[in-house]
Amino acid sequence: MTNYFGIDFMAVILIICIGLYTLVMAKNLIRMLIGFELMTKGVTLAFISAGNANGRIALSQSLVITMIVVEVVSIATALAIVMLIQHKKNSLNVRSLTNLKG
Amino acid sequence: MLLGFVFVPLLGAAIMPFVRKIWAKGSTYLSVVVSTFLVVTTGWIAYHNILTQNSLTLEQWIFGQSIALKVDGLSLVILAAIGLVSLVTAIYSAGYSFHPDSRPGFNALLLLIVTGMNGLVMATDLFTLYVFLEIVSIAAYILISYQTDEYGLEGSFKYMMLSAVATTFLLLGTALLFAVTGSVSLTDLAIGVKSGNLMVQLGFAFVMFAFLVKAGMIPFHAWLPDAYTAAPAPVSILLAGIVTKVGGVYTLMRVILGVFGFSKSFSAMLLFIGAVSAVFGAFLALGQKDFKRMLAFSSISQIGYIFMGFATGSPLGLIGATFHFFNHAVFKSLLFLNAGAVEQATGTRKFDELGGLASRMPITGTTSVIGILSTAGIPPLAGFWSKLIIIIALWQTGYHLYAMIAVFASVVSLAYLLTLQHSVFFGKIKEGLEGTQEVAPVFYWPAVIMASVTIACGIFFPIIIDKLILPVNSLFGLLVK
Amino acid sequence: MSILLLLILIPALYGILLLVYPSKVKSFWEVISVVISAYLIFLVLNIWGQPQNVIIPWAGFGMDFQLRFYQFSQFIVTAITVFVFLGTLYSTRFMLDHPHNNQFYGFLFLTEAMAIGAALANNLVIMLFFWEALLITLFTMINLGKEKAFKTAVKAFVISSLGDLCLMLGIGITEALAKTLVMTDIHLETTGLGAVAFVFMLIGAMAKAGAMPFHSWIPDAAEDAPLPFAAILPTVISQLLGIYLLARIVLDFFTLSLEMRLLVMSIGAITILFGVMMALIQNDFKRLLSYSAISQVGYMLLGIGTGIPIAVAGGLLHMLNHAMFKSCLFFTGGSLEKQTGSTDLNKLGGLWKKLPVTFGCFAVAAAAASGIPPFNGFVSNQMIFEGTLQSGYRIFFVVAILGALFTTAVFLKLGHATFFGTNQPESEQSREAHWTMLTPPIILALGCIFFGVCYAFPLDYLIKPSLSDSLREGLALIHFAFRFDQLLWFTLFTLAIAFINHIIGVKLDGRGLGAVEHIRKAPLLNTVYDLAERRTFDPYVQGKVVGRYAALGLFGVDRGINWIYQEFVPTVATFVGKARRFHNGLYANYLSWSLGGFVLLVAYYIWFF
Amino acid sequence: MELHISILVFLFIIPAILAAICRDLLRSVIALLFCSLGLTFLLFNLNAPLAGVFELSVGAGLISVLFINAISLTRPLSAEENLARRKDHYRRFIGLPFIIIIIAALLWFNQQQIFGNLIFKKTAENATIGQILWGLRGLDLIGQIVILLVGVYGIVVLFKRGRSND
Repeated sequence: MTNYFGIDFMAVILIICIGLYTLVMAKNLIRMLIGFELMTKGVTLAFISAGNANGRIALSQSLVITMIVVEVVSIATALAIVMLIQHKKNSLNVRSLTNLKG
Repeated sequence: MLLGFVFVPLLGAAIMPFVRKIWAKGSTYLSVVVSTFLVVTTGWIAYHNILTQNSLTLEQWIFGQSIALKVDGLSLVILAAIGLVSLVTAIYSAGYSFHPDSRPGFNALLLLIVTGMNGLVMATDLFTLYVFLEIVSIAAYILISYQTDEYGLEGSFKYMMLSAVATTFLLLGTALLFAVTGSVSLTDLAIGVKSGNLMVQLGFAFVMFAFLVKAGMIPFHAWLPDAYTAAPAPVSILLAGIVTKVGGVYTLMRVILGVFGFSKSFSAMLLFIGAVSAVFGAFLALGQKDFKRMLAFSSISQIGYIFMGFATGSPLGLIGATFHFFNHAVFKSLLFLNAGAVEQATGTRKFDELGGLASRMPITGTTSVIGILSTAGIPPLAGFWSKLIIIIALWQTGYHLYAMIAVFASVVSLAYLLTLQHSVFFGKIKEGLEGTQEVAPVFYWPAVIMASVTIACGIFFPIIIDKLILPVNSLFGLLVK
Repeated sequence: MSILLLLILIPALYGILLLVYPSKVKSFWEVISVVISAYLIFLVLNIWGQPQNVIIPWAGFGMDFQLRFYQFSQFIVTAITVFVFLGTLYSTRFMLDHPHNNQFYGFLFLTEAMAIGAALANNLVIMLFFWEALLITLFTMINLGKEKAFKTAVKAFVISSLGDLCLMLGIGITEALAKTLVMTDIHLETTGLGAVAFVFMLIGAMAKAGAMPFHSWIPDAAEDAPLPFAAILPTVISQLLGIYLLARIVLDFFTLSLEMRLLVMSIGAITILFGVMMALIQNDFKRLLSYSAISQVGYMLLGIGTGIPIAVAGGLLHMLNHAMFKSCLFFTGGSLEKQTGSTDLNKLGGLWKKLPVTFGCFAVAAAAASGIPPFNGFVSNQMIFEGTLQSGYRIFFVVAILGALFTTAVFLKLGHATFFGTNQPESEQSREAHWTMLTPPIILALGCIFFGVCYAFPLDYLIKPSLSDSLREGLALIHFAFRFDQLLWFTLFTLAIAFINHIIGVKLDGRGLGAVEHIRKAPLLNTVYDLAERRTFDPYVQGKVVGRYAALGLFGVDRGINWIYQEFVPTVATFVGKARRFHNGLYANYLSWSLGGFVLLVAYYIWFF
Repeated sequence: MELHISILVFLFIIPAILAAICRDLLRSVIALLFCSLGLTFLLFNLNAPLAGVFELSVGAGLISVLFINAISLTRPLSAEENLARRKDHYRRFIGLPFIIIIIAALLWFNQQQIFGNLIFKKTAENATIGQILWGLRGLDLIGQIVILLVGVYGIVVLFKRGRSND
């Protein structure tokens, strides 16, 4: 079994960079959530390639399953909150979320 | 026994919809009963273990090795704080003007967040820590936006998105450590990380970052004032009192004590961050015009203290940090209770519109004085002792400059807290507030409870140190590095 | 639970209960109070003569919660409980109309708890804790009095806290020297630092007992505070504790050098003379009594300071006797105040027919105070005289005798002005007091007689067991009795002079009140008196004057601090206000901070790697 | 083999970049779906079939549905707003591909220094996922139950309140 950890991990770093870039630059709240989702996918890959590298693939799979469930709930909650923001402010622009400051 | 800490609140939350059908008001009583149970059980464990054996460490496996729970001195102190703060929150929320339909939901989420925190405190495994941290965080997002007003949603969203980055990095760090050591349980990790290669360093940095964001240290703090300010009053009590502290401070302590140990570079870094937070948090608080927002910045400053004490790595420092953790949970929730009461009575939190409330709201005024004095570290209240221990620990371990910075930050704290007291409670009563009356008993009794806990901890501090905080010391046996 | 803990906890908890009681208390609670204070006496008597210790680990570093019940502390504790009982009984009537009498009772019981704690403590820190707590109750209780009471309370607080501060310092030094805080283990010499520690602790004890120059709050407090307070706190409980501590310091903790003995004795002598001279010219019943109390403290200091068995025993006996007759006198004063509405001697007169029982008690107590046989004051006075003679310093004997002379004169004047002479219009309508207000003075007056006639009883059962072995042996040799020796004749002669002096005075002035005017107007003395009336000798007043100059000196410093508040803080706040703008609410901004911090964090760790 | 996995990685990264850059949210979500598919293939390739299936059904399926649902429920933009935002959007995201390429190049050329001397603690594992999940990670399962409860209660409550406010 070849060790793919290096190349996989490079992919992880890249995708997390994409996610962070999106979070910083995006104006639309939903796009920010997409960025967050991208980062989660990167982490999934990191876990599995780590499990593949050290031979504990079963453990890493069980961790990933739990993680996916948790992330689904958090993304669902986040979407709910985003939709409520849209409902209240009639806008999805993150730049308009500046009521709290100082 | 320990499983009860997770299952009792979980069951309470699960039966909440049925309780609501049978008895409309039952939900509040249920959460009060459950959190009282938690306080009593914690007290019983502490008492029992002190009587029977000198160590406080309790471990429990259920279903073979399936569920592993562990409680030691540090966790026990935190468990006590969780129970206490959730109890006062439950009582306070009984009077808070929720929409009648959403009250059971609030109580269910309160119990679930308590479940999450209890599980977090007893977890023996980095990944389980993550799972429960997420439970706590998601419940917190929902609770902050509970009134679905603009502010709540905004604060909740900012908190959520910054936390999302933090959790991502927590998972990434966990994955790295897992890759190197082949396990995620804290004991195995502790053995595995001794090799100390680049991956371990990176993993450590990632995990640290995650917890520093969760704890709200400068410069990772920006979500904290927004979330605290925007949350409904009962939620901000819970949030400021315990949630973010368990999520960031306790987890960091646990990981350092359990896995990484203290190294020179780590101590220097955490001391620096702690000192920056303590000083700048205090200065930022000085310029605030909003009751809750000032308290939020004060919270940042106080956590800076906890981290400074912890970073010394000496037993005394750890004792101070743990004690200050507990005290902070008590006096900060007390102050947020008062903020909630003031907002309830006057409808505003702006300093410009408040003034002279002490004559109209004597109980709130008195308890706030106690909270403020304890926060500022005035003897003989509890806050004084813990700050003193931290400063002594800093001095003893040779960080003289940091000890002086801590004293300086304490002076600034006193300045902003006196400003707060002066502009809200003392002085002449502001126009339009003449008709203000003391809030209902359900709002001030929690404050009275917390104030008496503060006083009692201050007066009986030797006993508490001896019986409750000193067992933390036994943790140091586990420290190798 | 140990009875010793109960002794502290019961009054403390009951006191707190009364304090949180929302309104003034009625007869039910008063009865409960009396019963509880009586129960406490019963508790002490229950374990009488059974020495016991309580040790509860507390703060570490040698600061354990240690109580020790033994011969000396048992007799102090008993005295405290008895006097509090009498005070409570007396207050049931006296304080009935006071709007905050729940606070009065509450603080009274707290005082009792703290006083018992201080007397039982076997650890200096624990004792200090109770001692400081007494300071608080002192302040609050004085504060319950008349309008001027707040000023007096502040004065009392400042003076006592100065003393306590010294005590604290002394305890600190003692701990450093003796390496322990357990009172039974401390044995030091008064050389070098030991002398400093001794002097500081001495100051602490004297400030509590009210000796010169820490006396000046007592007369004011007696005038302004509620009378039962004056009757049992400064003159009885504080004095018992102060002298108890003094005796412990002088006899147990330190082995005194001659200089230190002379110091204690000199302070005692000065206090005697000053107190009684001031008492001589007072025109207020309560002020007069409190000055007299100050002078009596001098006797105790003098007696204990000599270190001669008979004088030490006399000093301790005098402490007990003085507590009895002085609180009896205060109680009669209280009855007068309640019945006639005044304690100003100008407005009293010829009352013996109207208040016969009160007069009887007064007469007994005053006779005891003057040292007239066969009352108790006589016995202890005689013992102290004997001791001063044996010490070899005749000057102290002279002072003591002079003190006795003037004391007699004072009480003759007081009795004459109050109960004899012409009726004043203000006190025409007065009647005998309520029985609850008569019982305590009657009990005390009977006690005065009993202790005077059967003087062997207190000596054998209370005083002798309290003393260390060497002193007790010294005492065993002296079989005290009414020996018709020079000393007795001398005393009687002195008393006679006092009577003659009184008669001359009355002849000269025409009224009882003016019986000592000729002394007041004596050539040299009148200047001293004028100065004293202008409060030249009051360290508090002088301290305030000095303070004013010091304040001028500190003005510059004050400006500096003011500058910090007026200029510096707003500048900082403006600066912070600028910093607040960084929190502009933009999420991207916040995330960039965090990521910047993250990059630094990772860079730091890779750097260290 | 090296080439094979590189292609899979590209299949993972390129949709991710697209998901960030696409101006239309719907297209972004579809790109996300493709990213998820790429991840699934990667997982299969790494001997993690169960995680792959889970990712495919939940990560690709459920989350995409949730996103599409949310997008359709929010208000679509008008034509002018669309035009105004287009330029702004591309101006902000034009840097992303370049940054990614630079980071990728940096990582690629320093591969040896970063990943070259990694030592993994190889552990032989003979338990199945089921055994591990039920036998060792029971607390995680409890956590899952709790978090699902939190999600259910939270979303129900939030939406009930959100509606009743009108």
